[in-house]
Amino acid sequence: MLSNLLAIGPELALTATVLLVLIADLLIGDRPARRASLATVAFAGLAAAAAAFALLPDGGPSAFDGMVSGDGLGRFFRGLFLVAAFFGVAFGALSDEIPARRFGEYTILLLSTTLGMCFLVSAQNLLMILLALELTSLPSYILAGFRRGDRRSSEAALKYVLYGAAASGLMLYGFSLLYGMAGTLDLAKVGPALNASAAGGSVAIRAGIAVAALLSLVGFGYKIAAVPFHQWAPDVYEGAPTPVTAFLSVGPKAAGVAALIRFVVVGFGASVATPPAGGLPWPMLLGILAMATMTLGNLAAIPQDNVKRLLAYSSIAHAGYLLMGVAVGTPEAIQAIALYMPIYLLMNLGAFLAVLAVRAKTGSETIAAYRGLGTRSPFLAVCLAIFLFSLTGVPPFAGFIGKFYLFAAVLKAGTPFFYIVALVGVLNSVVSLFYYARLVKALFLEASPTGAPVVAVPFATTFLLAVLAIPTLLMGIWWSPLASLAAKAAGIAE
Amino acid sequence: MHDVAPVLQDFPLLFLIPLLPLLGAVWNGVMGKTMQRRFGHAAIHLPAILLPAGSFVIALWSFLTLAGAPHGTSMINHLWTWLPVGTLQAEVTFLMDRLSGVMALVVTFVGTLIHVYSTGYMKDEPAYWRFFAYLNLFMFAMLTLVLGDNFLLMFVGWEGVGLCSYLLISFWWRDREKATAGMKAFVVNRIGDLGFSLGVFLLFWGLLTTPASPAPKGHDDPHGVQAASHQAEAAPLATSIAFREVEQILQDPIKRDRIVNRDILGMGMMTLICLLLFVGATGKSAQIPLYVWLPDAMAGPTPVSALIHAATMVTAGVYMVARLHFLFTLSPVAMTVVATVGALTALFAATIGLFQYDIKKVLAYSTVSQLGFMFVAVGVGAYWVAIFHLMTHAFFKACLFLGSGSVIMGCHHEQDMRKMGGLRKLMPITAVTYFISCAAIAGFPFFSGFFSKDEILWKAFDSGNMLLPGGGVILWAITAIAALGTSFYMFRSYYMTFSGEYRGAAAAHGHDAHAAVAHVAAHADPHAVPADSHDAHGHGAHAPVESPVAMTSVLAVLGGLALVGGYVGLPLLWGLPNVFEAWLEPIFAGTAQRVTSAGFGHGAEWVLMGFSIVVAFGGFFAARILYKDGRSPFPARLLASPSRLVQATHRTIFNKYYVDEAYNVVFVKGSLVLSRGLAIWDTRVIDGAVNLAGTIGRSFSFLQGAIDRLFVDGLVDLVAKVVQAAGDKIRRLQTGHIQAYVQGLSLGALALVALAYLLAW
Amino acid sequence: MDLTTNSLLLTWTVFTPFLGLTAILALLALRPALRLSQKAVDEASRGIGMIAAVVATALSIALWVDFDAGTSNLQFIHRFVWMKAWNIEFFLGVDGLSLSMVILTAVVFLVGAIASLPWLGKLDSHHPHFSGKRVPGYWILLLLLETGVFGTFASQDFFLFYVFWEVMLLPMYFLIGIWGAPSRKDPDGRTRGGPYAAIKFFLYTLAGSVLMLLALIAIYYASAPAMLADGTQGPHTFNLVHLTAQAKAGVFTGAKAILGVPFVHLVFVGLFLGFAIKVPMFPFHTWLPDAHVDAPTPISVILAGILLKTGMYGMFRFNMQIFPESLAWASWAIGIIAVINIVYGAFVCMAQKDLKKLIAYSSVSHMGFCLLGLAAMTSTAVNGAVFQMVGHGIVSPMLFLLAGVVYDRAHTRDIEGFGGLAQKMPEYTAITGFAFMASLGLPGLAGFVGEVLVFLGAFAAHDGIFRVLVAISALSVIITAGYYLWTMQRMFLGPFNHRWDHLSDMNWRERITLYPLAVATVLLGVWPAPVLDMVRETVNTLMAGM
Amino acid sequence: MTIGLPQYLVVSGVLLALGLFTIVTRKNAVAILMGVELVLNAGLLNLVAFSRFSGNLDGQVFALFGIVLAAAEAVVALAIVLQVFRAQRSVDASKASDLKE
Repeated sequence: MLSNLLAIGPELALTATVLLVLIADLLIGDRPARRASLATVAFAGLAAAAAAFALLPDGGPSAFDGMVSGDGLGRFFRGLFLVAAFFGVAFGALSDEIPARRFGEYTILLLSTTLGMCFLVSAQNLLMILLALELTSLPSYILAGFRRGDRRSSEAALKYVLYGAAASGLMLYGFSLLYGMAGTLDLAKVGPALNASAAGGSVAIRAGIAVAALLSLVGFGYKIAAVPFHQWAPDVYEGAPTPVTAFLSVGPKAAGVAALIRFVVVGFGASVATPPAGGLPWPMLLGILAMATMTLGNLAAIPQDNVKRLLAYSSIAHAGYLLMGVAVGTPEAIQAIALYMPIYLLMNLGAFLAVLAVRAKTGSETIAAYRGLGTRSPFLAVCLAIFLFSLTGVPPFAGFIGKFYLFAAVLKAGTPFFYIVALVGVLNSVVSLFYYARLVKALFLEASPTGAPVVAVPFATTFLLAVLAIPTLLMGIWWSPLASLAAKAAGIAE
Repeated sequence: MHDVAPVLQDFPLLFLIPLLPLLGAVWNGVMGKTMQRRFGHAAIHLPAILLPAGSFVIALWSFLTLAGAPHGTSMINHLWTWLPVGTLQAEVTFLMDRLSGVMALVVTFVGTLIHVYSTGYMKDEPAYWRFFAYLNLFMFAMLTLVLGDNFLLMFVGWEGVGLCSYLLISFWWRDREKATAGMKAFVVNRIGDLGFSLGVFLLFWGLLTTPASPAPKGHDDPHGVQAASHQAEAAPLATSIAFREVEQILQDPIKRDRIVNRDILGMGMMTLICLLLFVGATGKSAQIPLYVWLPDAMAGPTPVSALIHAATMVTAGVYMVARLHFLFTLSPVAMTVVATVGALTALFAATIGLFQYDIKKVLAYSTVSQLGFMFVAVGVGAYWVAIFHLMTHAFFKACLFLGSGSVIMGCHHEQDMRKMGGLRKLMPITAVTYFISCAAIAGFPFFSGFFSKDEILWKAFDSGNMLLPGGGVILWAITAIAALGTSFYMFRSYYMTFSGEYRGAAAAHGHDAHAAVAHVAAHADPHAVPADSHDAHGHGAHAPVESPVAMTSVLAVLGGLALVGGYVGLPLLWGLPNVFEAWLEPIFAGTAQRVTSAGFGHGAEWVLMGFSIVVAFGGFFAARILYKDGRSPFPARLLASPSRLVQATHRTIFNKYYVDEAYNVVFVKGSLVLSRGLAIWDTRVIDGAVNLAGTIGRSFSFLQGAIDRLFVDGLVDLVAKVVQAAGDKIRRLQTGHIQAYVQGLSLGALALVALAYLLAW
Repeated sequence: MDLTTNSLLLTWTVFTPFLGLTAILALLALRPALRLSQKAVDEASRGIGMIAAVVATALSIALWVDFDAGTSNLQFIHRFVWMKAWNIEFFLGVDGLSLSMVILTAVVFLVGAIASLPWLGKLDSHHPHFSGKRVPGYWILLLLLETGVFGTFASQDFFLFYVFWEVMLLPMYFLIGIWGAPSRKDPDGRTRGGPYAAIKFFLYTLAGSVLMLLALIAIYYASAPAMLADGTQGPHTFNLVHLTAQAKAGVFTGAKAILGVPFVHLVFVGLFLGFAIKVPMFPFHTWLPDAHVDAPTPISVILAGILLKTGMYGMFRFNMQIFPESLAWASWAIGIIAVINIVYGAFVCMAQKDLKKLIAYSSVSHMGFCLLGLAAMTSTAVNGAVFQMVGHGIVSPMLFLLAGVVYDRAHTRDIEGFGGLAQKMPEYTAITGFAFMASLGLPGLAGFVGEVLVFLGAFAAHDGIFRVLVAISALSVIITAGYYLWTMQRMFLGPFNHRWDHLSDMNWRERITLYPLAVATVLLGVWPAPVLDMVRETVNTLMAGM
Repeated sequence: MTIGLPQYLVVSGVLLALGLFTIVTRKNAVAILMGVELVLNAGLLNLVAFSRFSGNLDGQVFALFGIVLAAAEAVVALAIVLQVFRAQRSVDASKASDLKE
């Protein structure tokens, strides 16, 4: 029994932290240092969770007889989510959109979403996946609507909740069909069972499997915001407060990708190398989905004027690149995704932090507000430029290394279809230069409107910017530690 | 045929001959302005004259040592390897053999004299120092051309003289027309140089690769070892591009056949090479069709015309063909072409010369015509005669030009002969030297021109190399008519300038009487009255006076040489020793046996000599009757004659058969229109496909919002715009209505399922 | 050929500018502490920048002095394993071709640095000179660009080459964007100016380099196992020396075809397009005139002098060295496009009104010779092409500096607007005339040697078509003479246009940059042996690979 | 005829179709939520039916959890709808469209 508990150490610590923050929220009155103290409690909890995470036995057994697997992929992403949570809470403390009064609530909701994400990545059982998905989604609906008075925020929440509910409903229906056909809820057993029945079965059976698998795919698709399930993302990202958007664009999306990997690669054993599992050409299907997501994300981002909406479409595009890796499914591809995710976290959080800082000072999110920032606050501008060029995938920044690994994995797959996918991916990163450079142009190449205030960035933001920017630069040159970590994550199939 | 192996004797000072004028040019170029301001003209022209004189002394010294040396020797001075690439060993070596010895002497001697003359002619020119710097630079380039030992070094000199002629023609660059003349000269020369370089490339290609065996893939093997193809092929023919080595190779019959009978574009390779080289020669020596630049080159100061466009540069083409005699003699077709083009140019230029009123234009066309004679000589294989005529021509043509210079200076920069006259009394020395030179060029017996031109006529008449039988006689006939024309227009110019009374601005009273005549002629000839171009320093309206001693002494020297210059090459007919032919014989010995004669006896030679004397005097008397003292009314009546045929012929010949205008329209305007079209095409189609975007845009309905924006932008920007337009379209899907989203959700799910079916089955 | 590290001189040369860069950054960081005034910081960063440029040049001369021209294998090797997971090595080394480019880079950057110093003459206020704007940022980016270019020429590991290739992009984008001309609306309705040219340059080159990225990965996966610097054996390799050996052993020709096209040809085309955009080759050249017109003078100097050569260098180092058979397969196509480059470029020059655009198109025409030399594949032609790269690398900076001289004074580059400048600026006219003559290939100057060697080599090429191509491209000799002299005529000769009475002749800062280049042009024209000797061995080995 | 597995599947299919139909057509947010509930219940019905006919009880457990989830979801959704109502005085989902391109 003890080993089961130990296996979910970090999750327990997180739960304890949530409770602690709840109590602290009540105890700490309306003192000026309210935000700081609550934040410290949250950070302490996260530290404990990190410690528990370190204690996790390597290649640990799966807890609760197979429902939660302790394999490399799960461990890697759980570590990543702790980091994401740390930044989420920090951003919340810095942003003006989260009133001090309700900072406690914000932290609780955020941490519970992290909890859900941790379970989602290590769930090996259909029920467990659905539960974890709901645990991730529900708090984020509320987070999206956090600014009670603001129409746009509540509208975002409404859209998010309706879309999410519908998607998870369909997913539940899909899971039920899967259960019906495979007779078991355990993911590891579902795949082979379906393969067996698909191999012998008639067209009807194969059609049934297809419907079941694809309906369950809807849930994951919605979480990752892949085309055609992406339509909620731009509105929610724009409506939600910036720290929430930052967290949403990194946390849940990563969890969705990891879950999809587990569902498709582990569950169905589908990868370019193996024959189509359960009669479904997964690589081709996901490949087309990836191309659609990338292209739509990049194209739609070009005419944007609102920076948050632009970054929303950019994160859809990056979801497309990740989907490309999932489509290939080989161990290299999974390692590439595992490597890409932390780099993506750094870049994206960095960009959103900059947006947050500019919004705090100028109160606007349009590109015009960024004009001439290069002269007004050089450090912020340089960091934002580093994040943007890294998102484009230009060496010597970390983004290039992420993309390099991804394209290498796709090309290694070697089938003509994936050469085309790689080509589309490469052309997309050129198109992405359009809108990233448009922002950089505003930063450096355009003169600031007369009388624009010097954007004095508070020390905490500067520190966090440095914490995010330095690795983005360094990992462009020295990324082997991250590469070995990612290799362990891909160990599941090695 | 004795295989004369060239004996090379090292003469270390050879490189000084071109180097000294270069030093002069650099010194005057850099320091000239300050030196002139502080120390006046002497500080400029002293170094400018002494240095070429120095190189003349060295040239003379090496010429004499050459004379003393055994038969086939030549002086050589190797400096450094210029292009050590693969099999190409282009060395920087100066070589003075008997041929280039003569040329070097002529260039340095006449050059130095003209420098002396210029001190007088240019004395009140503010940019005095710049003129002498350019003159010295020209001497350097010409001497490099003459003393160059291989094709590439000769080409350096070849384009160097082109550059200097550009600089000197547009010396008075403030006047736009003179600057354009300079540009025209350089571009036309470049066209000739293009032909020359293509010929050189073809020759190297012929020498480097072996036609028979397929040369290994794009690989001229540096170590001379050919891929082992079935026939045992000798090593690639040449390792160096020096003239003597190429000549050495072409003497070996096997190698020669391999090149000669390989045909490209339907003609023998050697013929093609020679024709291309001849194109270079026509460019530089102003033969048809590339002669147009020489008459315009008269825009330059007169000493320039004398030095460059009479004595030295224009003869470079003749020297080149003579130097490459071992190539030309291999292809009778090329020789015929050279001879016929020469003859035609001689006649063509002579006819134009008849009606020119500008004294320098007359001399320019006479130069073109005389060069035609030289090319006839070279064409028929009489190389030594061509060089002999080149030398004598250098003397009397330089004297004529300098004479015309002093006349122009005397008549306050007036170049129109109708405004001159009666200068014999006012400028005696100029008149006498002018007359001697006219006699020499016309071919009066015992004058230098007689010996060289008569020899050309005889060699042309007696030549057996021409393709069509009896070709020599036709050549002789054309050149004879040209000779008649030459003596007529030369003496016409003499009498219009020196006889009768002075019709210039100074003779105010007699002015209006002739104005009528001048006026009538003026409108017919648009070039009649050249604008009084450079700074017309106000001359008092006093009568023309003889030029200063610096100029007249040079005229005297050149006049004397024009008189005695011919005695070097007395005809064998008279049993007298022909020093010149003997001197050049070893150079052309290698190919002598390929030059055949038509077998006419001495009798024919005597008859021809007599005929050419008759021609010379005929032209003299005709000009004397028509133009002496402006008495005879015939020229005026001819101009005003009613018959339209006469008027038409006069106008066409007067306007140089409208060749200039034709070239202008076809080539100059043509290339400008093409370039403007391409430039617009570049910014529009490649960078901005206006029409292309329009048509594509209209066909795609969903792009219709972007058509107007696309209409202006470029193909590349089109790609950018298409991407942005697509972005706009996709963006509109985001309607903000939740129903739409959920519809998208369910549609998406269904689409996925359909896709799965599609892919799996 | 052993590839162990034998000298750090090359690494020092490559990273000296980077050290200068960090020095300026440190200066900026310490500025509040040391309470330095803006003017002091500007002066200091200019000083550091100049020192870095001078030291880099000195080091490159040292490289040249003890470079052994006899052998063609790499020298000054500095190699260690950078990324074990992907067998990527930090591998710097130079042979004849790379060394000539490294030295040219050092020289051109020194000239560029001097030209970036503040303008000595009287400065009219309403046209603020670019050298006064955001000085520390300018010098940081300039030095970063120099390190990128050095690295591109010196790296012998494909991945390292790609990283340096892209590092060149970023500084160039900002240098053209921020310090270039302000953005304006052209009469034909399109917005042009610094930012437009910068993003166009960035997009063109990025599109090319992503194709190179795919080719790079394809080559890596198709390569056979090879030894790493630390003695271990890697399954694949980026090491250029090993890749070349494997190519000779037929590893790539055996590789699986992609989308039905033979592997070797497709990868060749991918790489070739990436490099062709930089050369620039005919259809992809439209970014060059825009970039030149709107870039400040020293940046045009560096762009024309060096960046165009990185494209050609890439073609020699990768396309010719690793895929000689595909080069033979594509030689016809490259030859024809080269001729289009030459003749089309020359004709378009004829109609240009803007002096800098004219020089830009003439660069397109002159780089066409290098392409022709590459396509002809004879040792003379290739030697000529490499020499043309060096020669053009000396002459075109001169031309752009001269365009800068007149722009700094008259603030316009419209050729028609001038007239009779010779009267007002005689020295400027003389040196411009010299530069024009050098550029149109007057024998005895640098331009001629490259041209004649390419023509000779191409004429003797194995393929008959090249004789026709040379005959056509020789036409450019006339057209080039035509447009240069016509420009000379319209700007300098003829009656003086009194609108330009206030123009002063050249000042000392301009002389320091122009006269050394003029001397170099004459030296290269009269005595090209040192450059040709340095390069000959490398070209022979390249040719031996045919 | 006895009620077998196919009959249950048909009913859940109908339920699913109805749910989707309501989600897609109704404008009122609460109505959409009802549609979502229908879809969820269809899934649960399926689960129970499969578990009944396939012998093991996993399906039943899943269904129980499903019910709890549906409830939680409804609570959150209604809270948000309330907030939207307070913000724009109406529950009409189609009016909530400020956030668009």
